[in-house]
Amino acid sequence: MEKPDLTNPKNFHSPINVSGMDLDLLIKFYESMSMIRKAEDLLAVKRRDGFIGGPVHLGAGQEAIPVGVSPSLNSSDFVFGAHRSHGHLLALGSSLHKLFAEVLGKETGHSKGMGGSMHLWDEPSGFYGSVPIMAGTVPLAVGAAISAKLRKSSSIAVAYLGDGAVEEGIVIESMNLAKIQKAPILFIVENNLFASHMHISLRQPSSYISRFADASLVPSHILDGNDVVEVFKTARNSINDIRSGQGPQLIECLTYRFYGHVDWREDVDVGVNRSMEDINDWRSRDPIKRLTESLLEINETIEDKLNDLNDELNLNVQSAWELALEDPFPAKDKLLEGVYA
Amino acid sequence: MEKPDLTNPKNFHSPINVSGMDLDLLIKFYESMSMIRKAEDLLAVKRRDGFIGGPVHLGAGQEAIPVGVSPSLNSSDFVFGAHRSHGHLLALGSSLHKLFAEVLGKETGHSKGMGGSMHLWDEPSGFYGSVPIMAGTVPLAVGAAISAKLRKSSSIAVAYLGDGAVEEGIVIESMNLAKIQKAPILFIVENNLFASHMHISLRQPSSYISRFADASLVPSHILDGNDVVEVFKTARNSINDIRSGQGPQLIECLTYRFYGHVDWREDVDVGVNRSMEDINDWRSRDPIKRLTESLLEINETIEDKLNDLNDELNLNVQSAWELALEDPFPAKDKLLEGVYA
Amino acid sequence: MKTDFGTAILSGFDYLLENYPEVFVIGQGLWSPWYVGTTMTDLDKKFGKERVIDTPVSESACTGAAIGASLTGMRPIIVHPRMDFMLYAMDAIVNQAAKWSHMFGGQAHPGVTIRGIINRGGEQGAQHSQALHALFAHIPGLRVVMPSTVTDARDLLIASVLSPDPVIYIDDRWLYSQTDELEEIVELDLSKEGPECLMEGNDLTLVASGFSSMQAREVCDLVANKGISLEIIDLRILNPFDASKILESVRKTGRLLVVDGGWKACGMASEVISSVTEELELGALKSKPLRITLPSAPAPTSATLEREYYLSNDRLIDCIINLVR
Amino acid sequence: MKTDFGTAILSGFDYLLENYPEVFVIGQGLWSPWYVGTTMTDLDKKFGKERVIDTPVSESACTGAAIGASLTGMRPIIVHPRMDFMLYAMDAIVNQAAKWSHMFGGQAHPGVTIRGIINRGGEQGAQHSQALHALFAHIPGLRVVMPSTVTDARDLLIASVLSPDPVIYIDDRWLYSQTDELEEIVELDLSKEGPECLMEGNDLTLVASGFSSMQAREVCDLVANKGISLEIIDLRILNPFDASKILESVRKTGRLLVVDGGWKACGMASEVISSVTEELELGALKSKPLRITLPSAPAPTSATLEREYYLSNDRLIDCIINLVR
Ligand SMILES: Cc1ncc(C[n+]2csc(CCOP(=O)(O)OP(=O)(O)O)c2C)c(N)n1
Ligand SMILES: Cc1ncc(C[n+]2csc(CCOP(=O)(O)OP(=O)(O)O)c2C)c(N)n1
Ligand SMILES: [Mg+2]
Ligand SMILES: [Mg+2]
Repeated sequence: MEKPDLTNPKNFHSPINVSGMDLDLLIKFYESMSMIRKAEDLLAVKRRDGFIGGPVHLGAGQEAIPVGVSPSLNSSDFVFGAHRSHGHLLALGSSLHKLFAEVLGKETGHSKGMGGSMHLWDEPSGFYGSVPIMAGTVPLAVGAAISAKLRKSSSIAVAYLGDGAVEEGIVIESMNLAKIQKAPILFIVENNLFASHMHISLRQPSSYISRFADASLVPSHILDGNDVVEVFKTARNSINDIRSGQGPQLIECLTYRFYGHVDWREDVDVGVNRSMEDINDWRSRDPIKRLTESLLEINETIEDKLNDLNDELNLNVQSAWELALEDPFPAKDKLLEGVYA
Repeated sequence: MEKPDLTNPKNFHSPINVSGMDLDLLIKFYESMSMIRKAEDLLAVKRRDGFIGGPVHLGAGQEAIPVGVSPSLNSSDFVFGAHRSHGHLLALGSSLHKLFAEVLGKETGHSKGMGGSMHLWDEPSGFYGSVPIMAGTVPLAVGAAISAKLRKSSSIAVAYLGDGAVEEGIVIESMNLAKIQKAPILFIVENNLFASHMHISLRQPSSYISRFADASLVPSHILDGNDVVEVFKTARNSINDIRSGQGPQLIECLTYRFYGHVDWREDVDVGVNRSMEDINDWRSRDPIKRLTESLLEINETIEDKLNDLNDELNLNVQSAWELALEDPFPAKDKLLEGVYA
Repeated sequence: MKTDFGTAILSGFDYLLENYPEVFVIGQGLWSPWYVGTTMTDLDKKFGKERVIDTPVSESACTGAAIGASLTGMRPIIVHPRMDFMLYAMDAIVNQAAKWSHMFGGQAHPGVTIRGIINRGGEQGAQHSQALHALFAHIPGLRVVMPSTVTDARDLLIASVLSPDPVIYIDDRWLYSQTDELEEIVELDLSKEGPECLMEGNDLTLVASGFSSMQAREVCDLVANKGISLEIIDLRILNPFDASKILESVRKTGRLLVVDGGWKACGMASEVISSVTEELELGALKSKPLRITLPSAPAPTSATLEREYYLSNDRLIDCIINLVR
Repeated sequence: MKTDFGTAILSGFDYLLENYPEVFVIGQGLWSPWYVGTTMTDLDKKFGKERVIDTPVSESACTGAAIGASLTGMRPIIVHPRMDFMLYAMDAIVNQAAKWSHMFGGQAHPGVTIRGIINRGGEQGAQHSQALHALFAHIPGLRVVMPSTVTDARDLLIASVLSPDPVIYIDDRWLYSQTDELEEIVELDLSKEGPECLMEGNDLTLVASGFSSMQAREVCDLVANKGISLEIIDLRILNPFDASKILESVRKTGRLLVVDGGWKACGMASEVISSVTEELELGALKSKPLRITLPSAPAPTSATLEREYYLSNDRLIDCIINLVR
């Protein structure tokens, strides 16, 4: 292991290293992470209060990952997610209103109200779908990458997956296929140490999953997934390599989700208690908190700017929600429409 | 890599190291390997000549592996094979006549004529089944191992699989499950560099597959699969460890099959030519040839004994075949019998 | 005292683990009090985490492992908290479990029980709502069991696990809150079980299974009030399928309605109707046979569409009235 | 000049790869001249190993990859040299390909073609002989295509690949040596295709697909000699299934025989019979409908049992005679 143990919640509480980074970009990171956080915190409350009918898997605490990755992507890339993908989509600059509408099952949603929180699609942003079947999208992302290669385009594919999804054999098949095909794909593993109620130590003999990439000779990087700058730099380099035809890579981001596996509870995880001590330690590794501290270290006067930003985001989130609430549900004939093209 | 490149057919032509080995055991190895070789050479001819209706996947050239492994097993262990499993079964001391009968689809066969060459079963020898679906038996073997653990018996499971089967994701799932369960299982990968017509270099980024074991933290050993003594010693140690409760291990045996993928041709492999130069080089690594040379180095007078043994084996193989030929086919009501217990 | 369906399943597990040392359970969510409803609560605490094994997210290998353990004489139950996840385990189920007995001349006994839970509704959508029983009912070598009553929930689970054959035991979470008196446990021989008549009647034979059978029971009185006498046959065992009781019933009522919670094409309702019409004397039917199934579409998420997608008791009653009129 | 069925498939691939740069092929055995009969010979040499990709032994990921590529506008064909191997790829097929269009409100187009070859007989046994078309015909969202004639072998392949929907294209190796004149290629719209009448007759409607349709054609003259006039309907498209032509035919003949090379329970023959009897006027049948399918058992290996297992033309003729008498 190159670093102090990333899986230990006592480590990595300090501000992140932002030296040499453009301030505007850092503020963009802050804004994007905060927007996602506020959106998910709102979803938690609305789910608790019965406004949302279906399950929501919240990624609060993990925002640094998609926010760090997305600036190096563009809309002709192919990004695939899973059940916990609000952030993956929003970080691409996709519409928050459409996300809320989708979660509410409204016809104006990203998936026209046919998908809900776990099934998101936004081709214009380069988001090619998220589904709740573990690892279901991973080979699809490899296929998208093969297609980019065949078309000699500069597009790449990105597959977000969790430490649990990695246990599906299809993931190692996908890595091997990507490697042998030199497919332009970046696998991003959000290792939050849990698959629903099961800690990784109950499921795997090691808490780091990049050993699966090693097995497929896919170059990999293990990093602090709550450090948006580290994610950004590593992803940028990887994506450059991949775009230039060097084949697949994998980035393993150690992180933690503040909410439980599904819905709004924080300390109860599909019935398994996580200790409040752990949760609080992880809150000290909050990616937004740490970036904020770093920004204040550079320039104390930035606080006002951040406060303004927060006010604006609160308004935006609130109004997107209210808009979505008013939207219509899909017409009944949508039930049989769209089964075939 | 600990050794000179095992995948290079120019290496490892010399006699094997038998120092410190019991002569009787070496002769037993010789006998067992020769018996398997003769049985398979006969099957090749009989298949070519139309006596056998179904496909036969011959393991000639790979005999050292099961012959080296089996002495450390006993009949309460659970051994699982695949499509190329004649040797796996015979090395356990199982009946040759029943194997021939099965290949001919006779009611006296190991699987009562319901399985043929690719589906073998011999519970009394500890052989718990072979099937042609790639990796199909691998998780089953893990389950057998879990059952041994639950019963606190000293039985272990053995899963034979090929370098192609390893590409099925179910194999890495199985290794992880075995590891997390501390299941007493030995995975034996017969890496003969081919999966039907495809050389491993066309399918995987490295020619050694034990990197998958590394990913699952399953201790592994890479060795010359054409050196029966090395196989024997490594397997014995691994099996001792496994029996004493230390969890799964994997042995990767580099080897080569003299025949093509299926049936009797040697230089044509489901349509892909293997060069005669390669085949001849590999014949110089023939496990029987190399053991013979080692035996003669110890004691030149052993030649007569080996010749006698060969004569006897020829007779046995021939008579087992003739017996099987006379046996009856399964009765027609067997078609619907046995679907359920 | 009445017991609910979920607790009845739990008591089946309890009985099996208590009385049969060769029984063990493996699957996702077994160490969570919430994952599989109340059907397995605290089994791990009572019988130990060695015999009640929660697993990595590897349906394929875990199912295969259960099969392998069964070959060595164990009686494992592999639990899939949603049937949808079993699609990762199809090779193990269809190519392995279903085949091994026949393929090895009756010598191998993959006496595994594969429990698949139907868990739908609640805007969970297309990949988390499926009722795939017909896929398994198509495969010779598998026994497919779908309890609908509280007693069957427990006793057919026990019979499945004690059966030497591979069994797909399918329970629908929409049944869990239903309650009934539970009799003493009877160890049934699964190979002797088949469809059963839950309600005798004269006007229409209504065949159903699982949750659909419960719906049939629920509407029975309501249509009786309208002067229609339903004969309800609960399939219970979908494969191997025995149509004889249904045939007998249709000879009496002259009408056949099959309600199935799965899809129509090549589904269980198709099987019932074709099995009956192949055997039934020409002219014995007073009206055309009818299937009520899901629409031929994946499950939607939006609640408004879910209400259309799943059969309501009201719609069922309308269909019955139309058929008998 | 007559062309055989295998070569017709090859010419379909040739046409697609020649005319559509977005077409590529991926699967096991594509670089072997033997693996998939003569149906893909030298495609890799002609169009390059980039577009004709042989793969690791990873059915699950390779199928998923083909689906993913199709979402980005490609028209991939994933080839499984035996249908049996598709059981490893069921999640990709059933949970992904079949669902994505509906689940994303019609915006995602998994226009992938999944070619599964039925490769049975020759003592290959239970895991290398299956005809699993009914499993796929059960799933809304999949189109299931089974050509029986030489022209369909080619033109339905082309239509499958050009279809924006996920298509399971199933060809049976027992059809490969059949020959016929090949007309000019017509680009069919798969969504408009359905069952077709191959032979008009008055005494019995015989419905079949794939190899069974060929058997039907083979026995047609022989039973005609015995004074029986068969109407043969070749299913061609098993899902979504359109029963209208069959219904029309049965109205004329009054008799229905369905021959299917798969298993009976929840199979394609069940679907045909139930679809027809649901719609057919009461009293329109002169004899009970009948299914001829495989026995409810895995495929045996021993040649003596294989002869019993698979339907012979003689047995088919006997059944026809019995039914009409
Ligand atoms: C095939 C399949 N098996 C099981 C599940 C149930 N399930 C939902 S989320 C989850 C755990 C996911 O863990 P991980 O991949 O680490 O993602 P995280 O929830 O931590 O973001 C599981 C097992 C599923 N959705 N699909
Ligand atoms: C699921 C599945 N996919 C594909 C095949 C076709 N197939 C038969 S043997 C073989 C290659 C096997 O290679 P390996 O595992 O290395 O064993 P070897 O033949 O070299 O002994 C393949 C791909 C199969 N039998 N099962
Ligand atoms: Mg996780
Ligand atoms: Mg090999």
